[in-house]
Amino acid sequence: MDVPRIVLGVIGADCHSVGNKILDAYFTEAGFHVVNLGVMASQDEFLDAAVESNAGAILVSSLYGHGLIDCEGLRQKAIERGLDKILLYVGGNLVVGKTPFAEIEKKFKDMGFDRVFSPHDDLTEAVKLLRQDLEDRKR
Amino acid sequence: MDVPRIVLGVIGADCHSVGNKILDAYFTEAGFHVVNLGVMASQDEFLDAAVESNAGAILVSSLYGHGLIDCEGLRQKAIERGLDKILLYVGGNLVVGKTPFAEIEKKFKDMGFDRVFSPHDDLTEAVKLLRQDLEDRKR
Amino acid sequence: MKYQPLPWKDFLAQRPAVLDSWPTGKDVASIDEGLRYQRGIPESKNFAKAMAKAKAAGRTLLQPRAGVALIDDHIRLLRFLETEGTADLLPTTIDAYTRQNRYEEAARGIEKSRAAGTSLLNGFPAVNHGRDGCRMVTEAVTKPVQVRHGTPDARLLAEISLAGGFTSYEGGGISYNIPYAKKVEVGKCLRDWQYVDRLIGYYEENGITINREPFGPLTGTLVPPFISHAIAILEGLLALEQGVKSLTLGYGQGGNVLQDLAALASLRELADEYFHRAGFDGYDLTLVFHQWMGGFPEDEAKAFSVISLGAFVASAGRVEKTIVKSPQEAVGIPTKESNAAGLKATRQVLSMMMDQQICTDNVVIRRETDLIRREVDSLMSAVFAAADDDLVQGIVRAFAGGILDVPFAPSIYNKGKVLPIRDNEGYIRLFAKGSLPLGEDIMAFHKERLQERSKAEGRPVTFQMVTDDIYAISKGKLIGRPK
Amino acid sequence: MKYQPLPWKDFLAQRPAVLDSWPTGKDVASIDEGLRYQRGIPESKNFAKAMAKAKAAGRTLLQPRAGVALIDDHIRLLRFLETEGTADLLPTTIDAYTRQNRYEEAARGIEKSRAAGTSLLNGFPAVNHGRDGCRMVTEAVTKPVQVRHGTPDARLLAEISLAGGFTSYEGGGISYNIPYAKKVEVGKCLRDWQYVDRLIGYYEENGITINREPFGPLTGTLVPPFISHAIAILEGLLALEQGVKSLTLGYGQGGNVLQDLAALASLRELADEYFHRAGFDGYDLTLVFHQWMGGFPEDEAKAFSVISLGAFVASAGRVEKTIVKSPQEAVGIPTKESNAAGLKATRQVLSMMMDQQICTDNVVIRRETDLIRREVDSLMSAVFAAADDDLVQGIVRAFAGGILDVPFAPSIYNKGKVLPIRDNEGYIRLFAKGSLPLGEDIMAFHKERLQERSKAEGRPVTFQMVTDDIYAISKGKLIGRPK
Ligand code: B12
Ligand code: B12
Repeated sequence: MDVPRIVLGVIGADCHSVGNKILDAYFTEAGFHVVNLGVMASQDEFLDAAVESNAGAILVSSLYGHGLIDCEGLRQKAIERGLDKILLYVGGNLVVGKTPFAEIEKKFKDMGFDRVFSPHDDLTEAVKLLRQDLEDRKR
Repeated sequence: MDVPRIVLGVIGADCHSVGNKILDAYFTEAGFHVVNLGVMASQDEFLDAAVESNAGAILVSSLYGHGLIDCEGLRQKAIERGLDKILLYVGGNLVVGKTPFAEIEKKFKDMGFDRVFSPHDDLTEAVKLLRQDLEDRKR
Repeated sequence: MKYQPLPWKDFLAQRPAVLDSWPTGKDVASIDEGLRYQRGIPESKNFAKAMAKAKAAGRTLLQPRAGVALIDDHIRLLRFLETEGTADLLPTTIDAYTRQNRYEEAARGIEKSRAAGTSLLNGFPAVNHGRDGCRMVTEAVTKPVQVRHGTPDARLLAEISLAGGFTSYEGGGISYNIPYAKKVEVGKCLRDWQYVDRLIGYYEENGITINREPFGPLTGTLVPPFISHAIAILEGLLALEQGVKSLTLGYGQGGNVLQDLAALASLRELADEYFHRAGFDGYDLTLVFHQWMGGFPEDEAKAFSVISLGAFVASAGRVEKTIVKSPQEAVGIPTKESNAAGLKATRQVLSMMMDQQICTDNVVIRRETDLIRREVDSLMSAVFAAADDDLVQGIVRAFAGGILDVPFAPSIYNKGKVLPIRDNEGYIRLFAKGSLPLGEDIMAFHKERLQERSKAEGRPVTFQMVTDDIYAISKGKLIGRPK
Repeated sequence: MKYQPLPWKDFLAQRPAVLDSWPTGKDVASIDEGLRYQRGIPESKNFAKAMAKAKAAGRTLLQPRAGVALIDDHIRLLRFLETEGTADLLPTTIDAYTRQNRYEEAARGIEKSRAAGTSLLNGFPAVNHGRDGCRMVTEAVTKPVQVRHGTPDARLLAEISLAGGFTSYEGGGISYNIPYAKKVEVGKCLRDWQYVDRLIGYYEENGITINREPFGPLTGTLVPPFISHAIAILEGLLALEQGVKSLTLGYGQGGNVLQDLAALASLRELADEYFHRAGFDGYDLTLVFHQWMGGFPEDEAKAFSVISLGAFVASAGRVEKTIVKSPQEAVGIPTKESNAAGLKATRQVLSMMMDQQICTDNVVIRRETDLIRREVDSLMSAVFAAADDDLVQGIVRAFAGGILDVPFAPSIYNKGKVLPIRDNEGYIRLFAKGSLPLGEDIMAFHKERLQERSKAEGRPVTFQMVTDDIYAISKGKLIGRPK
C-alpha cells in the first residue's frame, strides 16, 4: 500500500509554529508522508511542494487572523498548476476575532477549500476525513 | 428644624441583615430619625410603625428574590390605613435572577412604589432624593 | 459534659406533630419505608461515601448552590450542572418560605411560578413537593444530592428529604438560626436540630450513612475564623451526640489567603481534638470551604476573580469540598449557565493547582493557627463552663451572655456587639469584642494590628471602617481604604 | 567583553536606506523634530517614568495587548481600555505584515478593512499610518503607550513610532526573531536591533527616556525559565550597550506557582548582577510578567481562571507590570469588552492581594532559584566564551551551536533540539537538552524529576508527553496526564 502524501504548512506571515510541529508529528504517526513547509509559507511554496511530491492534499494552517487575505486565490492557482484534483484543507484561528464557525466555514468553502477546521476540532476526526476524502478522489 | 422620620426594614421571610444595619447607620447619620424593624418584617409591621411614628416614608429592602410576592398590595394597605401621602421606597435584589433594572423598576412602580433602587445605587443619591421627595410631599 | 442521644421514645413522641404540620408529612409516616428506599440508592450517589473517597484521595470536590420552584425545572437545572458544569456533588437549595415553615406561601410561590413560566421562588420547596417529588429529583441525576437550606425548624424537611433520597443535610441549631432568623429561641432551635440529628443517627444505626454539614460561614460577612470554628465544633459535638458519623465542617473564605489557610488547618485539628476529648470516635470528618460569602462585585469579570481566588485557597487548603459561587452572585440567583461557569472556573484552578504544593507551613500561618487555637479554646471553655453538663444549656447561656456572638446576625438572641475589621494586611480582626471571653494578650494583638492600619490610613478605627470593609470586595478591594 | 555603542556616524550612514524603505519614512527625516515632539509629551504619559514610579511604590501596573487596522478604531479601542478597562499602560500591537516589513500587504489590509467595516489586520500598521497617524493615537489617550510587535527588522517602525509619540518599545534582536521569524539571520537581526537601541540611546542622551522591553516569553510554550532569562539578560546587555536606561525584562507564566515565583526573583537578581559585572550603572530595571502565553482554554470561564492565576503570581512576585490576556484568547483577537474583562479580572486579584504577603521565601523557592541561577550561568558563560569580546558574535555562534535553543521556535537558525516536559508537580523541566551546556548534576536533577512523573503515570517520557503538556492548560489541566 502506498503512503498518502500531504503538504503541510502555516500560510502567510504567520509564525505560529507550535501547532505545526504537532500536526506534523500527528499526521506522520497516522501514516501519512508529510512534506512540512513550516511557518510563513507562501501560496507558491505550497503548490510547488504539492507538484513536486505529487501530494493528494494540502493542509493549510492559519492562526494569526489573516487567513482570508492569505488564502485568497489558492484554489484557482492550484487549478492553473494542473492540481485540479488536489484536496485543500484549512484550519486554525482563521479570521480576526471571535466569529461563528459556520460563517468562517462558508467563507473558506466559497474560496474553494474542501474542509475547514476550528482550532478545537479533534485531530482523529480530521485524519479520518482526510483518509476518506483521499479514497473518494481516487475513484 | 424637625427631624424627618422614616421606617426601615427587610420584608417577608428575608434574613439579609447586613445591608439593613448599614442603611440604618447611613440614614441616621444623614439626619433622619430611623425606625428600624430589622429583617423579616411583615407589611403590617411596616404600616404599624409608620402610623405610630408618623413617618414620611417607608424604606423596604428585599434581597432574597421574593420581593414581588412580599410587596404586593402594600400601597393599597397603606391607603386603607390612611397613609395616603406616605412615600414608598424599595431597594435590593428585588426579583429572582438577573433582570434588566428597567423591567424591575416598572413592576414595582406599577405596584405603587415611588422609587426603586438596585443594590448598586449610590446611597448619597438615595438620601438626596428622599429629602427632595419629602419636601415635595409637604406642599 | 454528658453526651447522650435524644431517647428514641421522645423522638417518636414528637414525630406525629412534625408530620402533621403539612399534608405531605403523612407520606413519610413509615421511617422504615424511607430506610428501604435509601438502601436502594447506589453507593456512587451516597454523599457520605463521596466525601470519604475525596478525603482518601486528597481530592477537592465541587458543589454549586441551586434550586428552583418546579420539579421539572429543578431536574433540568441539576442535570445541567452535573453535565455541563461537571459538578461532583449536587445541591438542592430550599426556598426561603419553606425555611420559615411558611408552606402556604411556598404553595403560592409554586402556583405563581407555574403561571409566570419562571421560578418566583428562591429555591426548591421540598416539603410542598413531598417525598415523591424529592425522589423524582434525586433519581434523575447521577451524583449525590444534598439539602441546602437555612431552616431553624428543619424537622419536617429532614423527614421528607431523607425519605426522598437526599444523602446529605446541611445546617445546625446555631448556624441555621442566628444568621437566618430573627425571633427563634436558641434552645428551641437546638432541640429541633437534635431531632434532625437523631433521625440521621437512626438511619446510621440502620446502615444508612447520611452526611451532615453544619453551615460554617454564618453571616458570611467578616466573621473571624475563631467564631465560626467554635460554632462549627459545637454543632459537630451535638451531631455526634445523636449518632451522626459523617460530618463535614465548613469555613467561609475571609479573603486573606494566609488567614484562610490557617483557619482551615486549625479547624481540622481542633475539631478532631474536641471530638476525641468528648469521647467520640469512629466518625468521618471532612472540610468544606465556601468561596467568599459576602457581597460580590457586580461586574462578572471581577466576580470570576473572586471565585478563582476562592478556588485557589480551597486547593492550597486541601479541603474535601468547595462550594462554588457564580459570576452573577451580586445580582441574583444565577442562570444555569452562569452557575456552570462558576463551576468551570473553579475546576480550572483546582486542576491546575492539584499537583502543586503551595507553602502552607510558614511562620505567619503558624502565628495565625496558634491565635485561632487560643481564641477557640477561650470560647469553648466558657461555653462548657456555662453548660452544667448540658451543652444545649451552655449554648443558650453563651448567646445570652455574649460568649458566642455572630457579627451582623439578624437574631434578637444574638448580642450583636462584636465588630470585625480588617487589619492592614486584610486579616479579619476584632474592633469590638463585645462580651467574648478573650484574654488581654489576645485583644492586645488585635488592637495592635488595627492600629497599624489606622496609622497607615491616617484615620481612627470607627464604624465607618467596618462599613468600608463590608463593601470592599464588592468594590474591587479587599480592605476598605479611604479614597 | 567589550561594550561600545554603534558609532553615531555608522547609524547615520544606515539611516537613509531605512527611511527610504517606505514612503512614510521621509516624514521622520529630522530626528530633532521627533525629539522636540517628545519633549512636549507630559510626564504622566512617559512609559519609563510610569515604570519607575511603579517600582518605587511597589505597585503592579496593568497593560493589555490591542491593535486594529484603522486609526479611528484604534483610538476608540485604546480609550475604552483606559476608561472601562482601567488599564495603567496602553499598547499598540502591530499587525503581522508590518512585522515582516510587508508594507504593501499592510496597505491592502487597511483598504480591505475600510471596505469590510472591521479590522482584517491583526494589529495597527504603524508604518503605513506614519508619524502623524501615530501622533493622533498617542495624543488621543491619557496613559503612556508602548509599541508591541514581533518585528525582526524594526528600524523604520522605531523611527516612525518614536517620532510619533510612543514612549516604550518592545522587542529585541533574539526575542523578536527566533519566535517570530523563519529565515532571518541571527547576526543581521541583532545588528538591526543595535540600530533601534542606538536610536533610543540617542533620545536618552537628549533627555528623552524611552522604555525598552525585550520580549520575555519567546514561544510562550513551556519555555524553561533559564532559557528565557539568559536571552532576556543578553538583550538587556545589548540595549544598555547602546545607551538605553529604562529597561523592563519579561517572563511568561509557566504555570507552577513556585517555579514562577523563583523565576521572577532570580530574573531580577541575575540581571542586576550581569549588568553590574559588565560595568553598566545608572539604569532603571523593572520586571514584566506575562499571563500564560501558551494555548488557552476555549471556554471563557476557564480562561478567566487562567487569567486570575496569572494575576495572583504577578502580585505575589511583586512585578512592576503584568500583561493581561482576555477570556477570548483561544478564539481570536478579543473585542474591546473582552479585553477590558481581562483587565478587570486582573485588577480584582491584584487589589485583593495587594496588601497581602504571600510566602515567597521558602525551601522550595530557594531550591528553584538556585537551580535557575546555575542554569543561566552555564548558558551565559558559554555565550561569553564563544564571543571573543563581541557579544553579537557570541550570540550568533551560540545559536549555531545550540548553546541557546528556544523550544518550538520557527527559526531555521534555532536548533530546535530542546524539549521541555512538566514534572510530576508541574514544574517545567528538560526532557531533551539538545546542545545546551548544562552540567551533569543539573541534568540529573531534571531527569530524576521526570522519572517521578513517568512512574506516577506508568508510561515512559516521550514526545507524546510533550504534546500532552502543550495541550494541557487548554484542556483544563496543568500537566498532560494520560486519561
Ligand atoms: C451575605 C449573603 C447571605 C447571608 C446573609 C447573612 C445575613 N443574615 O445577612 C446568608 C448566607 C445567610 C444568605 C442567605 C440566603 N441568601 Co443571600 N446573599 C448574601 C450576599 C452574598 C451578600 C449580601 C450582603 O450582605 N451584601 C452587603 C450589603 C451591604 O449589601 P446589600 O445587602 O445589597 O444592601 C445594600 C443595597 O442592596 C441597598 N439597599 C437594600 N435595600 C434598600 C432599600 C432602599 C430603599 C435603598 C435606597 C437601598 C437599599 O443598600 C444596602 C446597603 O448598601 C448576597 C449577594 C451579593 N450581594 O453579593 C446574597 C443574595 C442576596 N442571597 C440570595 C439568596 C437567594 C439567599 C438564600 C435564599 C439562599 C439561597 N437560595 O442561596 C438565603 C436567604 C434566606 C432568607 N430567609 O432570607 C440571593 C438573592 C437572589 C435574588 N434576589 O435573585 C443573592 C443575591 C445571592 C445570589 N445571587 O443568589 N445570604
Ligand atoms: C503561543 C502563541 C503565540 C506565540 C507563538 C510562538 C510560535 N512561534 O509558535 C507568540 C507569542 C510569538 C505569538 C505571536 C502572535 N500571535 Co499568537 N498566539 C499564541 C497562542 C496563545 C497559542 C498558540 C498555540 O501554540 N497553541 C497550541 C497549538 C497546539 O494549537 P494551535 O496553534 O491552535 O494549532 C492546532 C489547531 O489550530 C489545529 N490546526 C491548525 N491548523 C490546522 C490545519 C488543519 C488542516 C487541521 C485539521 C487542524 C489545524 O491543530 C493544531 C494542533 O493541535 C494563541 C491563542 C491560543 N490558542 O490560546 C495566540 C493567537 C493564535 N495569536 C494571535 C496573534 C494575533 C498573534 C500576533 C499577531 C500578535 C498579536 N497581535 O497579538 C503574533 C503573530 C505574529 C506572526 N507573525 O504570526 C491570535 C490570532 C487572532 C485571530 N486569529 O483572531 C491568537 C488567537 C491570540 C488572540 N486571541 O489574540 N503568538
